Amino acid sequence: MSKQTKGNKLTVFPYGPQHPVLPEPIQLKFVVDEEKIVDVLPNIGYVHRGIERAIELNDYRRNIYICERICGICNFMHGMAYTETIEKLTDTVVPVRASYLRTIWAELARLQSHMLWLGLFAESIGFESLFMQIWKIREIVLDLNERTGGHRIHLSTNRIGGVGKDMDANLISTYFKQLDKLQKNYDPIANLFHKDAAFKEKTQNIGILPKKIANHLGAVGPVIRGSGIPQDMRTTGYEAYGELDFKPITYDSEDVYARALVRVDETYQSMEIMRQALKQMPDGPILNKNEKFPEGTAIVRVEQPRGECFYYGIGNGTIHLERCKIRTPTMPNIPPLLHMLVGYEVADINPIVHSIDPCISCTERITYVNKEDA
Amino acid sequence: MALNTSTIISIVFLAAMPFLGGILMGVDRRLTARMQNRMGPPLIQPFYDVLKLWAKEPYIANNIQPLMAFMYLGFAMLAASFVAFQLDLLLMLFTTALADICLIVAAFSAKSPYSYIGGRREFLVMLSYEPVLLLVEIAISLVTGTFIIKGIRAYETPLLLLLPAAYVVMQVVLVVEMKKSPFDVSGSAHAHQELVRGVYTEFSGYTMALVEVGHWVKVVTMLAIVGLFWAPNPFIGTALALALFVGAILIDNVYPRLSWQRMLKTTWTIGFGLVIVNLLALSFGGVI
Amino acid sequence: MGLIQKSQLKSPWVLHFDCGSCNGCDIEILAALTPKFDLERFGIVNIGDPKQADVLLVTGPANKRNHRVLKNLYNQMPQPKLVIAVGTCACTGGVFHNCPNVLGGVDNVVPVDVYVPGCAVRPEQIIDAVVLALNKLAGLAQSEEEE
Amino acid sequence: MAIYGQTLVALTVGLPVVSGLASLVLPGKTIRSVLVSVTALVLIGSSVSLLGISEFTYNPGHIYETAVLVLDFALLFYFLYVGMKSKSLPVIGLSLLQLVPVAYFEFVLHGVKVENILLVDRLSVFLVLIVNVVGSVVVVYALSYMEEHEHHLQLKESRQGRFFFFMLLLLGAMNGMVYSNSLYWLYFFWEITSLCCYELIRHDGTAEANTNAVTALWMALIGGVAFIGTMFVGYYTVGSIALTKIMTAQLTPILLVGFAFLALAAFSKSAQFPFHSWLLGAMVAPTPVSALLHSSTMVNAGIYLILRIAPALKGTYLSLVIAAVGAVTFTLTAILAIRQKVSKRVLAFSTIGNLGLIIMCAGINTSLSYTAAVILLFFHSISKGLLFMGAGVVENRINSRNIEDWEGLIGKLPFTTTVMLVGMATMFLPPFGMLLGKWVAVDAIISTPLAFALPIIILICIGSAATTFFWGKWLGYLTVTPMTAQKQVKETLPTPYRFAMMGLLAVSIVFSAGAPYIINNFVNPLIGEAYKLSVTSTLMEVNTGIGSFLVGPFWIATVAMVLLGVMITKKKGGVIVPAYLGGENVPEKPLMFFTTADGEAEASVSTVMLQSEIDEASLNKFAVIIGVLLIIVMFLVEVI
Amino acid sequence: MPKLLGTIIRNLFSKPATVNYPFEASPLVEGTRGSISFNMDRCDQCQDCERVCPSAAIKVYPDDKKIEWDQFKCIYCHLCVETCMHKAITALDHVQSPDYKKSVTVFES
Ligand code: SF4
Ligand code: SF4
Ligand code: SF4
Ligand code: SF4
Ligand code: SF4
Ligand code: SF4
Ligand code: SF4
Ligand code: SF4
Repeated sequence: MSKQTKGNKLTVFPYGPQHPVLPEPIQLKFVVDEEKIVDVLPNIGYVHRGIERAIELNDYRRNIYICERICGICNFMHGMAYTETIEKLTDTVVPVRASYLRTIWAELARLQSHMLWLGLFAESIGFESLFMQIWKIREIVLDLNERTGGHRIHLSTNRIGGVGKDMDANLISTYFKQLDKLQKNYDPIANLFHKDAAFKEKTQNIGILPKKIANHLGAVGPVIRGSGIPQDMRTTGYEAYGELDFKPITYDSEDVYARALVRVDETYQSMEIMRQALKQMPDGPILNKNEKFPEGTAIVRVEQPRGECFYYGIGNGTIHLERCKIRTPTMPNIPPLLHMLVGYEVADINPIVHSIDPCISCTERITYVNKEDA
Repeated sequence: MALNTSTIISIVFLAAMPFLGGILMGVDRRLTARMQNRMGPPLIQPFYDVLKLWAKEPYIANNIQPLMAFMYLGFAMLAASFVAFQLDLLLMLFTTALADICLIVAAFSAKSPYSYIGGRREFLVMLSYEPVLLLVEIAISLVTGTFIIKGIRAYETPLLLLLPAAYVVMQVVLVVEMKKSPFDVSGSAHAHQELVRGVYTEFSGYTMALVEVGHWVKVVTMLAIVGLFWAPNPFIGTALALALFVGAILIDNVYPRLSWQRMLKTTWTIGFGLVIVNLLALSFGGVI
Repeated sequence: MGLIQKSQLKSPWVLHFDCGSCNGCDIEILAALTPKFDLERFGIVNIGDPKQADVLLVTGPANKRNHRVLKNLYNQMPQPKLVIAVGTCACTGGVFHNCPNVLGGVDNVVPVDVYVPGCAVRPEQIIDAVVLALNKLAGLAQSEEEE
Repeated sequence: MAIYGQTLVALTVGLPVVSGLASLVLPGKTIRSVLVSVTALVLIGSSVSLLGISEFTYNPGHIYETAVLVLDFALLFYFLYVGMKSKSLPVIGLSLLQLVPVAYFEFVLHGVKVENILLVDRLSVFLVLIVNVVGSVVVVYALSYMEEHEHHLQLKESRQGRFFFFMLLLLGAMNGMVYSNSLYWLYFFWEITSLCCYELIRHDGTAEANTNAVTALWMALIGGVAFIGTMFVGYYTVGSIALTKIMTAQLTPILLVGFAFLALAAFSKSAQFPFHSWLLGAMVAPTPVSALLHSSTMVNAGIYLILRIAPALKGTYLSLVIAAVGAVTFTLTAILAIRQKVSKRVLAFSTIGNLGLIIMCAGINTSLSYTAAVILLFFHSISKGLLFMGAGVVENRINSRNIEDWEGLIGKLPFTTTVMLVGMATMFLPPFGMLLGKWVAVDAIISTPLAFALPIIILICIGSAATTFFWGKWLGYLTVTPMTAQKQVKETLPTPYRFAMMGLLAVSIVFSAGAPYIINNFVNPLIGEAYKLSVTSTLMEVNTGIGSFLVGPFWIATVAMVLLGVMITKKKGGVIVPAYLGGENVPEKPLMFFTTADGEAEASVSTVMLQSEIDEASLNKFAVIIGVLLIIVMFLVEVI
Repeated sequence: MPKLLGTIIRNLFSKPATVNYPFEASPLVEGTRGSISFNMDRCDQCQDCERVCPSAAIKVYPDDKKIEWDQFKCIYCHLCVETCMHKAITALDHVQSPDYKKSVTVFES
């Protein structure tokens, strides 16, 4: 009988690549004992398109658009990081007003992204009405997006050397108005995240990522800030951030709840930064055209909603970049994710996986060699 | 069996139960949508869904599954008929369990991890609401002295006045039975689940249609039992049932999905706690 | 039109698969379900399970890795089924046309019934697309009846 | 008439003993098979014939009395010897605790003289029927089983002679026990069942078997000691050790203590808390032994005793405590059964739990509850016999007792699995007999005063939900088969297996469907002897006055539904598609999915056991403590 | 008390936020990047637009004075609109509607 009572039989199942809760294609292979997670194995590569290669093939000026489409959520920041890289490679100085505009729109993107996340997170924990509520409010942000760049998702306002669109006084006042409206609608939701008992029960004390491990595994963005480490690239003061007043938001409880609260508070922070920047923004030109071809190497690090994004470009004086390496934030958050999952219940998979805000479209870093290619 | 008026009424009621269920589900979706500030689908949407599913290309997981799906509906109807013909309440509960088991066997038999875990959770759902419902039914019959619905209905005082706590407990049971947040652990109707569709994952086409209708019938049966809380006047009884129905939708919309452990704890503590207190009070009051 | 056909038109449950998109179109699909656009008006439920879905919404270009997933999902959907390619890159590959791992539009893998251009598409376009797809379904049903 | 009855009695007690001895002596498989089969047939025949007989009492010849006396002492000395050999203090102590008082009682007090040594009434005939019908089927089944069993063990020399001797002896002793009116005879047969049980548990001779057998023995001996206690009480208060006398006597606290002793004996036999461990340990024996112990013999001895004395205890606190022990046992075992991995342990916990339920019903001690107890006993015996036989076949086929290995058994052993599935369904689902019994039990509980009923109601609510849980998840697990590819598997089974399982299955279904008939013709007459009848049953319906169970319509509806379901699903048909695996299914391999680096992994499912939620060790401890406490209360209650 | 209760109840009794598209028109925001159209009278076939187009959706045939625009490839970035020195490309504010078939719009003078 001793033989028969040793280990339990385990359940093995794939979570994704198609899964209604995680609309993005990633597969996590779970091994669970009854409902307790014993092991997770990630399987990525479903989104791999070969963008870095395409960037090398294209005219460097055209690449803004493909970089924006690395991901539709932080599209603006990708465009911005790419143009910053090229600006460094071509020694272009960006006009101050353009810097401010970029800062404002980057924060708008963060706002959009965090609200999107809050909604998806609500949905993932089975809180459909909260999802609906948040996404209803989020339409305000999308509306601002559309007024600014002509599109709900892809702003496409970045140009090498500045921005392609300006904001007139009318638009600026619309911003203030809409931000106030947004905040008014958003307050009860933030209150819910901070206070609702059922929400807390669902998210507290799961997916613990101790500070040390977060650091060790190289977590970024709200994940590491949820573990109490104030790491935020915006403090390096790129674009107009150096002139604005803000502090990285951290929570110390190291769990899913902390990560959620970081994002809740960051939405307020974004609104605040936007208001500041809108007020301080000087007049002036918005574009500084420079037809030089990129040369040398450049590194750019920006803080995206999901954390640090890293661009590394090498120019060789032609219209084509020699190399463009992009490290996007979800990738470094995958190892911490695996750490967070083990030991919790199947029911906790959703909140934990969503707590890193997985955005797989930018994660596809690992070189995947397809059999048909080889 | 003589075909007298009451038998005819019973048969008509039984036949109407799936339709009532469908309409209620439509109301549910509509109300949910309105609570979420949306317009929502037409009221008869559930019927569209089921008819569509029925006509889809039949995909099955194995040969047991369709039969079990049919038996789920069948036993749900049988349980409903106990209510329609005003028979034994206790037996109705056991028959419901039988229906549930059929559903779970169908889910298990597919050997799909998602439907399996869903089935496992469905068991836990049964484990959490069955004893509570049993206790409520026992409380009812302790008061009325019978398990037979006809007898219960003949009882003069409205049960709500004697067993208010049991009525509240029925709210919890109904939330569980309707697979609503916070207790939609085994597979929920529309919201997203970590288990995809949970216990429903491997159903498709007509098997899903059968299961769907079975679920409607079960919900109506449960509501009919709630209706017993004001038996002397069926209109008030219906209103009571509908109140819990709306309550369940409201609860669905203000809670996230909680764990099954939490579900078990909640239903048992609230269920047992309230009913026991209620019974003790009645016993001191000399009613039973 | 029979009752069943009417039901088929009134209850398209969708399965959404992200085939390597940039998320732009995916979030618009989700946005289409939310209060402002409310796809559920048409009986649409994002069901997430191919075995119960009627409409497959694909975003993003097919690539060498995920085409088999797409194919599988399509095969797991029972007839009658429709495929809607959502977004420029699902139609043709769009901005990713010269990415080395991209196969182009999803019509290289599964038959597509409706193409929706846009990058990202707007929720209104998704609604239009569903209406178009349903018209096609109604047409199919009609022609079957005539036979 | 009386002679005819006496012959039948002699036949049911004597024949098993004789043919058991024959099987011990005569070699050869064929002879043994013939012998056993014939005995089985005769036993079934004579027990059925007994049905027609009205109540009678009589004394067998003096020579039998002497024989019983001699054999009893031989038995006690043997137990003493066993105790010494296995160095088991409890066994030694308990044997001595019997030897000395029995000797005193016999030789000093001369207390064993009783007018009517044997009593054949409705209850004993009912028990005899169960013992012989189910028992005989199990013994026939054992013919095939032991062949395979010894084949697995690769024994050089068959030990089957010994095995069948004790099996048959057990049947004979059970029969003798239920006829006995003299407490001394009852005690004697009781001890023989203990002996058989001990010998059968250690049949395979492994170390584990030996220790478990000794445990079983000392627990059984507690029952023996308790009997002696009752004999003394009977002798000093009523002046007789005839059950009929004791039961009709005026209840005094001292007499109640005597009954408490009997209840204690019954608990030990029926493995109620805190004595449940012996029955769990008995699992090491070959499966037919378990089938026999759990279904018709051994544990039923305890139930019989409780049922026998219950009418005398109506309205006493002792009765309530008995009910409490049963209820607690029922609930806790149902919870414990959820987390068991070993198939036979699940069955064992279920047995203990159901016995608890029966004892609880007997303890509640109203007409209704007594009816429930009898119904439960009847159907439990049949179903449990069936389940153990099925479990045995499965065990021999897949070489494992772990229910994790039972996954999708229906694809591998279609016949046996179907039998098991139906067998499981008969344990807890309507419209089968066990559920009918449970249903009557619930009706019975609510018709008792609330102050007492409330705790029991709660225990029952939880217990029955847990029961549904552990049966259901096991039942479901057997059907976990993705495809019907293995459908062509044909199962070849030896005839005794087939015969035994099909036979009991048929009996179970027919009797469930004919439950009203059973109640009218067997149960109600039996109840009528001690209680006012409360269950009325017509052809189709069982009515308790509180509820009504429409057996007939339910069955008709169920059968109609199955037929309709088969028809509709046949007509609809369907394409079998692989399970949903996130879209990464490997073509042609139904359960495989692509994972990291295009490797293939297999999706699998575990069993449902709530192992992390249910803490067996502490629950067990709790069970023992509460069991001991309740027994202490049981003895204290009389004083109050 | 669950924190969303107030909002939910308020929602229940207020008008849905839904725009009943397509039965009602969806309010258009000014400056939306919609479809584009080529004015061949202005175009001088310089092929600038073809060169800048990030998704190679434009093909200019200078010899035939013809432009093919693949609306199923276009990502509606309006870079071509910005680039064309002859202002030959007009940005329209309506978005392209879905279709059963992929097609290419041909502009000829
Ligand atoms: S890894 Fe990302 S950036 Fe690189 S090619 Fe793939 S999708 Fe593009
Ligand atoms: S498939 Fe290979 S070679 Fe092609 S882009 Fe991807 S990594 Fe590079
Ligand atoms: S993390 Fe990556 S994929 Fe996600 S939004 Fe940011 S850039 Fe896009
Ligand atoms: S020279 Fe450079 S820019 Fe010009 S066509 Fe060749 S690769 Fe392109
Ligand atoms: S069409 Fe555009 S927005 Fe949509 S997924 Fe493709 S790149 Fe993203
Ligand atoms: S850029 Fe303008 S002028 Fe030149 S080809 Fe294009 S449309 Fe014609
Ligand atoms: S207008 Fe200038 S840039 Fe354009 S084709 Fe003529 S010369 Fe070249
Ligand atoms: S809008 Fe952009 S993608 Fe479309 S044709 Fe013009 S440049 Fe090309």
